[in-house]
Amino acid sequence: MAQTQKVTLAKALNMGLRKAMEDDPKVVLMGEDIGKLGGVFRITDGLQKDFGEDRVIDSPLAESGIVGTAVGLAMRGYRPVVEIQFDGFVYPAYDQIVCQVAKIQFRSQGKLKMPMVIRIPFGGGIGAVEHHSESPEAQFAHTPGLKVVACSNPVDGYWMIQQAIASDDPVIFLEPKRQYHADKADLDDTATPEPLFTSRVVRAGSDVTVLAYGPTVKTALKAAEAAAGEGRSLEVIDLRTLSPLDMAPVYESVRRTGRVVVTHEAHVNLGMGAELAARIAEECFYSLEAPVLRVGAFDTPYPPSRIEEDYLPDLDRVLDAVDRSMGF
Amino acid sequence: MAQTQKVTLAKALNMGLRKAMEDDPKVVLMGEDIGKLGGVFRITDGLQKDFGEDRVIDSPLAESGIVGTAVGLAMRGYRPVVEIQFDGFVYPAYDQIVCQVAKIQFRSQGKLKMPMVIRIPFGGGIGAVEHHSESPEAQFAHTPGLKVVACSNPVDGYWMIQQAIASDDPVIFLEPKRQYHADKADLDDTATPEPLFTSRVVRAGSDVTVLAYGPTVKTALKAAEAAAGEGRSLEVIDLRTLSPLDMAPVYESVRRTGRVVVTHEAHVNLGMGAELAARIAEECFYSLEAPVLRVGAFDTPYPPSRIEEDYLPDLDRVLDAVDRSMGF
Amino acid sequence: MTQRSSEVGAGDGFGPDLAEVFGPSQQDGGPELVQLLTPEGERVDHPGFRFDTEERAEDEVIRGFYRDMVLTRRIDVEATALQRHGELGIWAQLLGQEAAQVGAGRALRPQDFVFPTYREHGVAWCRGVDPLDLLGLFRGVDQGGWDPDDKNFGLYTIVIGAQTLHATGYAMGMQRDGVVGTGDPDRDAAVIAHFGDGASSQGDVNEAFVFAASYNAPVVFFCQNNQWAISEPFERQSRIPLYQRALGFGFPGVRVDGNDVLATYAVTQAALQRAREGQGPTFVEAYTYRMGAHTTTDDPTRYRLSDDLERWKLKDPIARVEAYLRRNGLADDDFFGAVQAEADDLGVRLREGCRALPDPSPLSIFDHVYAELTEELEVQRDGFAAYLESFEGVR
Amino acid sequence: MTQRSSEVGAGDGFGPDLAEVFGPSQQDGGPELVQLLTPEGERVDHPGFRFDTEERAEDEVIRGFYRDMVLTRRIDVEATALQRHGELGIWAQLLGQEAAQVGAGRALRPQDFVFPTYREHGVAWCRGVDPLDLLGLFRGVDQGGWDPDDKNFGLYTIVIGAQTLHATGYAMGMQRDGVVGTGDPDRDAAVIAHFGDGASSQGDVNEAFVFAASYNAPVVFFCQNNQWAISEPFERQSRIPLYQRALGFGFPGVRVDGNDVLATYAVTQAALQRAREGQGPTFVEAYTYRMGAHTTTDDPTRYRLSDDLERWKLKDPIARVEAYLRRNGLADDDFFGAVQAEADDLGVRLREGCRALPDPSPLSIFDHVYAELTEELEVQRDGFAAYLESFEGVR
Ligand SMILES: Cc1ncc(C[n+]2csc(CCOP(=O)(O)OP(=O)(O)O)c2C)c(N)n1
Ligand SMILES: Cc1ncc(C[n+]2csc(CCOP(=O)(O)OP(=O)(O)O)c2C)c(N)n1
Ligand SMILES: [Mg+2]
Ligand SMILES: [Mg+2]
Repeated sequence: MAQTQKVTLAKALNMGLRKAMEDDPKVVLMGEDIGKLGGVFRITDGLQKDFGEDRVIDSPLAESGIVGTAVGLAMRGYRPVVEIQFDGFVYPAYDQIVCQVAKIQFRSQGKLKMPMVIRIPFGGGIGAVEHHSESPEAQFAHTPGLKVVACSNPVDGYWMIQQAIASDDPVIFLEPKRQYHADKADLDDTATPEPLFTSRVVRAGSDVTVLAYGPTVKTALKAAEAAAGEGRSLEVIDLRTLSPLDMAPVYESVRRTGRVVVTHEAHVNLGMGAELAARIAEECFYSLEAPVLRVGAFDTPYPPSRIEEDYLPDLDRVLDAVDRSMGF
Repeated sequence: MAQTQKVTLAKALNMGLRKAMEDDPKVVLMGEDIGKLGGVFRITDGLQKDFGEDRVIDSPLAESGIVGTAVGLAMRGYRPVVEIQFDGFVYPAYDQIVCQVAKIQFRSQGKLKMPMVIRIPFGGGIGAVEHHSESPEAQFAHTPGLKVVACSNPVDGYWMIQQAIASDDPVIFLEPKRQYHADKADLDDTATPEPLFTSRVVRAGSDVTVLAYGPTVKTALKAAEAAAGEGRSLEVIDLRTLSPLDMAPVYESVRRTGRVVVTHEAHVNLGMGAELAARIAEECFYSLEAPVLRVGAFDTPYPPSRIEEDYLPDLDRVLDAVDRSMGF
Repeated sequence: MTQRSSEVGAGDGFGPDLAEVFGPSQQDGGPELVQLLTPEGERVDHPGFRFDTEERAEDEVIRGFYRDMVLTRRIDVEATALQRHGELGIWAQLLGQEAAQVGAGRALRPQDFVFPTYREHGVAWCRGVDPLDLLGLFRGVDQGGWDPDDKNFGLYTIVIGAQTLHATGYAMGMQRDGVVGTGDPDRDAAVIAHFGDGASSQGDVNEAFVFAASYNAPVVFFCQNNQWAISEPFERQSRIPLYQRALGFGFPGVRVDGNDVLATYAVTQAALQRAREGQGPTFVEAYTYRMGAHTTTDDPTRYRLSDDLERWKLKDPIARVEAYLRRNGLADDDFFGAVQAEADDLGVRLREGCRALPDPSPLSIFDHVYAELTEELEVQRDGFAAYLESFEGVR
Repeated sequence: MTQRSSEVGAGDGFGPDLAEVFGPSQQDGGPELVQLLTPEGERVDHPGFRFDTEERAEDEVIRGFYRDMVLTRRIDVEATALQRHGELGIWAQLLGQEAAQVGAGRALRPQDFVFPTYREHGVAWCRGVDPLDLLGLFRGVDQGGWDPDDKNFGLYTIVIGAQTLHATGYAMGMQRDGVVGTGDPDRDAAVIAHFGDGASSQGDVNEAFVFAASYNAPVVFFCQNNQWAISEPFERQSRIPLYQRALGFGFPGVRVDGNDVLATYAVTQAALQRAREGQGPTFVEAYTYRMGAHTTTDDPTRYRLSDDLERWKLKDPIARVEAYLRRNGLADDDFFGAVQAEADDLGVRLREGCRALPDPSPLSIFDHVYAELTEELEVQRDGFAAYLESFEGVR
């Protein structure tokens, strides 16, 4: 019997983590302030109370230490789920992630598995100070051995976190922090989710394909709505998985529309849009009516929050790119 | 009176560093084993003897510490030149590089400068064990606030290192380690070098443009030589600067050839080739006869050295891509 | 499941019982706590440290401390209120840490250099940084408005611990500049690096200890152990008193009552002097308590008991100086009234000034990414300018 | 320009003179060095540690150590020669560190787990790892051929210090598995993390100390202080003996004569036992010397004096056990001859085996990047396979 309830992304992730912990006693959570406080975003709220301090571990303030000890726990048969408090604080752990977490299966010829999930609240738009609004996904997607996914809505959040934890590969799990408490969605926890590493058309259209993930999915959907008012039909794809990329639905769409706009909050230069543009051009060369256009943050550090909305891609900039694409 | 001598890349860099230290007493070198030993590649050979322990600083074994203290030295008015022993060991310093070095000018609204050079021997082909053959450039080029350059030959090495040190911006300086002792070139140290952040056509051609940097410039030139034998004319561009990119000579070339192959040792996925492909497609959309094709390492961790030559791009794979490009 | 041994170092082959060597960590800071002014406002002696105001009149200096602390607290209170009114995005409160910061800040000489965290409002005050400049960061109009080289006070650093390495490198620069150990009091300089108890766990901080010890750098590591790193109690980071960390790296550490401005001043002064003289780094643990929330977005009732807070209220850093001044007739109602009035004026200035802080222009996004604008960024800026113009009159 | 103070901790307010607390660091390891067998081969007592072989006959055990060390050295000598002949890309020699490694390796129980660096050939030997599997990594045919879970011996780790955190996490896993402090000797387990003196400067290593102390994890930090990190002398990393680092993190540290296999065994055994019993981490500094080059590509004559080397030759770890065994009539020429013969056989096996190690297939590049081959990589692999086929018969 379907159990549907209206939940935020924050709540959905909390429920997903709880379910994963119930299903598998080897799942342990680690991070700063995730215990009594339930994390600064309350994603782990109540979990330490119910699963104890040995499974919901408040760690010393050291990200390399968190990820490095999680590697050891994974080697001992656990499935650690690490919370990085904010995107900008993942870098002290970068070495452990790219040199250890990413490579241990390869190095050991598969004798060791590395079933770790690294949860990172990412992106801007919450009026925060420096280092709290970064979009580091391209750096991880560039690293073989890691998988990288981004959820964009509560329903995906619930399922994807469980699927990521069940995966035997290390997964960088990106959560659009400005969506945590933004919208509620109907969650039916008896439904069958789509596989984790798949992209999905979230709005059908015929003129331009808009690729988005995480926080920009909402922007893209709004842009599609606005464009529809002007008689323009945008197809929106929520990429969901950034490494590996699931290009089949993208190519299928591009072959129909001939035009693509990619939007993300990360810097344009060497962001996901670059890779998507390169692959689409190679695969759909004769279908393209216009080059793949990219709408992202400018290639500057994240600015003071009072002008962050100028810095980040928004509905208008997506529509502007759509116009430019149609102009080719 | 022109003073021409035949030097290796290693020697040229050593001479360039010496010159920079003579020219500016604020230049200090820091790193592991750079003093008495002269660095594991001997790039700093003899410098501690001549400039003393206060200017050629053997550091404790901690990369974050090296870069972090270099930040402090730069704030005090010094111009630190940091040596990272091998590409794979830059990651413990990654946080200091992307969150501090890259952002301090921006954060301080230009009140603080960050004239630091981080030298990284990069790339493979020397039969080394894990972590000694990485190509991390895309991650740095993705980071606003950093500049990234790669030298490919002794003459460039001599000038570029001096120009990088003279730059008021932080520069990631990539040295193709397999070229250190490979070839000698005529160095005229009275010549006037080209500006640092420029790309250069190193072989003119008309059929396909091949973009390369660092270790693959030699590969590209060899491919061009081989192709010429088959009546095909390749234009080879040594990018030299990876951030900012100097696209003018690239666009000029592509408008003539209509075809591009990019080759680098880094993984193809989200490597420099992705960005180049995206920009070229956008700027030269109507000139392109074929999509930009990319020849790089496979999207896997660096393999055991016995098969590294299979893993890395080589002459044949570049020619194969040229063939595919011509096939469009 | 997770075992804890009650004793560290069993007195077996692994050497003396560590608890004996170091003394137990006690709730009130333990017997090793350096104190010169009791919570009740009485002066006490300490065999290692004495309150030395050098040439200046002692009473005057202490009244100055009082004023600094009251004004610092007012900055904090106003900023907290401004955040509640939506004028700041967030604020990191220092309530309860005034003595630690003013004691440390006033021990500095002009030529010394400070590397703060994000909470050093009291030190900033002592360095002459306009509090309005502090608000800019938290309002989101800039990332630190003052000139570090003008105030010898670095920008706030948010990535925990990163600045301890900068401080060490800066101190290495001072060595190279020949301003350490010359014997000239106007020339010899040192660096102070601020950080918290939580930060002590970061690799960077421990690497800073390694480098500072290795090069004998003139840097004082000043840790405000305010007992909390957001929701995590100090015990998560260390099971022994923090100042002892330094001993393992080969330089001295001392725990001072961080709610005692005289003791903090005296200990920091001595540590800075060691550094200036070329005797190398020192670790100062200022034992204090974060009376407020971690920041204005934090809710400490989720993780800590109010008992603790009540106990610490009795150790208020300002109240004890007031008690001392009053009891000894060193300041009268006029003085206290004047400081109060000054605080009120400051409050008004902050409220009005904060609201008047201009938003940066959107195009400033492109400024100072590099020493000079690159061509790439020029194209992006021009494109964005044209884009913005296209909306003029539209929205 | 860079000042150095002769004393650390002046005996002023900054507490007792540290040199007094810790004792001076002396060339021969200082008075704190735990030793049970002198360089001359004489047994000596130590108040804190004794050589305890548990149920096994002592002489037999010591002969075993001798054999282990001789065979380990032979592995090292052969591998060095193989590198010279171009059969290995590089080799990290352990010459001089045999006692430290065999002492530590033999103190382990089967259920304990080892996290090595790249130089732990002697420990690998004790864990039953086939030396040929070690060669694979240095030949470039794999990145570690053994099964860590089979040998309870992790893969070699090249990024300095990274494995100390893995060890701590693994130990935290043991706590959660309930195999610590149960009192059952066949069940209680511990982890040992190897690293060098240079590694002690890395943030990761210090973070490992923080985590291990905080969670009281059953891990022994075993540092071979071989006096060098490539060309940098130990003094660049620390100005006080390294074992004292642990004290600052709240757990015991001890310095043992790393060229004395009996002492190393005894100290490691005691430290492991503490860990298994749930008493938490211990730091063991095995004071030894890297007799060879850092690796076969290094040239130590550029940075160190041969005097030092000559002095350390007198402390050879194998010679002193041989002297002890001979002097006390515990082993005869037959024994020594048999070990020698075994070493020769091993040498032959290694030489032949190394040359026969198969190169990996080019397509193996795509194996085990992920638990299952992704579609993306399948395309790359298939493309590469087709590409390779296109050359068949051509080159
Ligand atoms: C590298 C990093 N990780 C996490 C954070 C998030 N964070 C901000 S303050 C804080 C706690 C700091 O505690 P402490 O060092 O004791 O300083 P306090 O805030 O108590 O002054 C944390 C975890 C951060 N800023 N930087
Ligand atoms: C993070 C990192 N930085 C640098 C290196 C290069 N490197 C390899 S071994 C070594 C010295 C290690 O010294 P120590 O820890 O004393 O161990 P030892 O080699 O003496 O056994 C260095 C700098 C590395 N492997 N990893
Ligand atoms: Mg704190
Ligand atoms: Mg060593």
